[in-house]
Amino acid sequence: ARRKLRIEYFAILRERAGVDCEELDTEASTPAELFEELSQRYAFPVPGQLKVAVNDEFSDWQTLLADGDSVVFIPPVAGG
Amino acid sequence: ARRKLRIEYFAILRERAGVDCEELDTEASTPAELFEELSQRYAFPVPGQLKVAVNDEFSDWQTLLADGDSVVFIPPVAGG
Amino acid sequence: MNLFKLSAESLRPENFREHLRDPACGGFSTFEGWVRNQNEGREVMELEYQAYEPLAVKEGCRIVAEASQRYGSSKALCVHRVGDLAIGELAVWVGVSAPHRDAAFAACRFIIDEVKHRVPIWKKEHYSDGNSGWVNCEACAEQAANSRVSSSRRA
Amino acid sequence: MNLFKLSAESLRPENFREHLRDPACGGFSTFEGWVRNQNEGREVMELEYQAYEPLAVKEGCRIVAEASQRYGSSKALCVHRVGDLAIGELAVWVGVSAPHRDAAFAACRFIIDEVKHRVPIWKKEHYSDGNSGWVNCEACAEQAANSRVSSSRRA
Repeated sequence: ARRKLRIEYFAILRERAGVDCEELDTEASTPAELFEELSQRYAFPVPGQLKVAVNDEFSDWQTLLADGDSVVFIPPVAGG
Repeated sequence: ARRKLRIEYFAILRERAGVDCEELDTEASTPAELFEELSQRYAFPVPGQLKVAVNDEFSDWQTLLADGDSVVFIPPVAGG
Repeated sequence: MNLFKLSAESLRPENFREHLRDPACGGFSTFEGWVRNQNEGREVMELEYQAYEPLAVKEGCRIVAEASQRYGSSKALCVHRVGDLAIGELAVWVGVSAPHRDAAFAACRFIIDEVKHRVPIWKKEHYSDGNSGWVNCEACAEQAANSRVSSSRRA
Repeated sequence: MNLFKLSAESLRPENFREHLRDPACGGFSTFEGWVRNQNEGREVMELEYQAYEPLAVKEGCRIVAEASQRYGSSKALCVHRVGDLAIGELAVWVGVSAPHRDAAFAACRFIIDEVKHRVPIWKKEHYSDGNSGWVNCEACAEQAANSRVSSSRRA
């Protein structure tokens, strides 16, 4: 069961991926599996407080991803 | 021992005295005595937190007044 | 800069702000006191501030300097209006810059609290029922009530 | 009004203030975050803010609404810069009007604290020694240090 996902990168992850966003055909069925897959490809760091958003809302790492979902990994924020 | 004092009035005391300031020839030797004298003349209210300043600095009620001193009675403040 | 000023003119915060800039500061906290349309359940039409200027400025400057010492803030300014003010007008402005936001907030709060308690400035409220009163002066209010009673008896 | 916005343009506080006026409010508290020339002992030359815009605005608006509910403040606005900022530039502005100053201060403080922790905005500092780093990201810094070490070994 493969799905097409849209991934947008920010901060340190954008620098490592070398792209702002990309579309991906993947077998990853959860954000956790997806991060694992991308980590290997891009040698992502694993920041202590990594969060994830699916379709522009904070999400669980075990949420089931659907075809067409957008995913954003959120390293520790530092606004203000 | 009489002395000449300059008294400036503010807020409720100005309204009661009917003048902004005045010069006074008086036998009062302390701010406490002076307020007593003026209270009788102007029927001043006695606000709970009345303070006094002599020569533009907060002062004690028992300070000895000298000829030429300026005195201001300070009813409860309400800035801000 | 640590300064307290009185102003008979409308306060313009955008002018004050510039004096408090500091490249070593990451936090800037301001407080503005506005004239409210009501106080303790009574409808307020306008306000009048009177200040004993020489001592108000002295005591105000002491407060602003104390704030910087206590909280390690960098620059602070407080400006207080005097005269007649309409509803919504700016009565007092406080601004504090500091390396971090804790100090900026704490110093700003300290200044407005102390100014309200220590600086010889008086506020007279004019109410929609035609009465008026000096704020915080219970003895004054009582006597005002008495004088109203006696004047109506006389009438 | 309870609102959170992002801006790629310089922030002009005098424009925001007008939106928060309320004749029933006596207190108005603001906080400004300025770009400091140093952080944790390192000299900072400039900053870069990146935001995940749709979620940043959503979460920011939630924070501002929470502040009003918690503290009974009347109107609140928070505007955060994105893009490249020089030393001294305004990075974030928070303003809150409330009937009294307790609520104004508390709500303003709540908003800036929560924004710093919850809103997906990232800050990259560029240091005078030529290095740069994403703030709050220890793992990133470590790897950056490692990559510096390995590249110097390779050199």
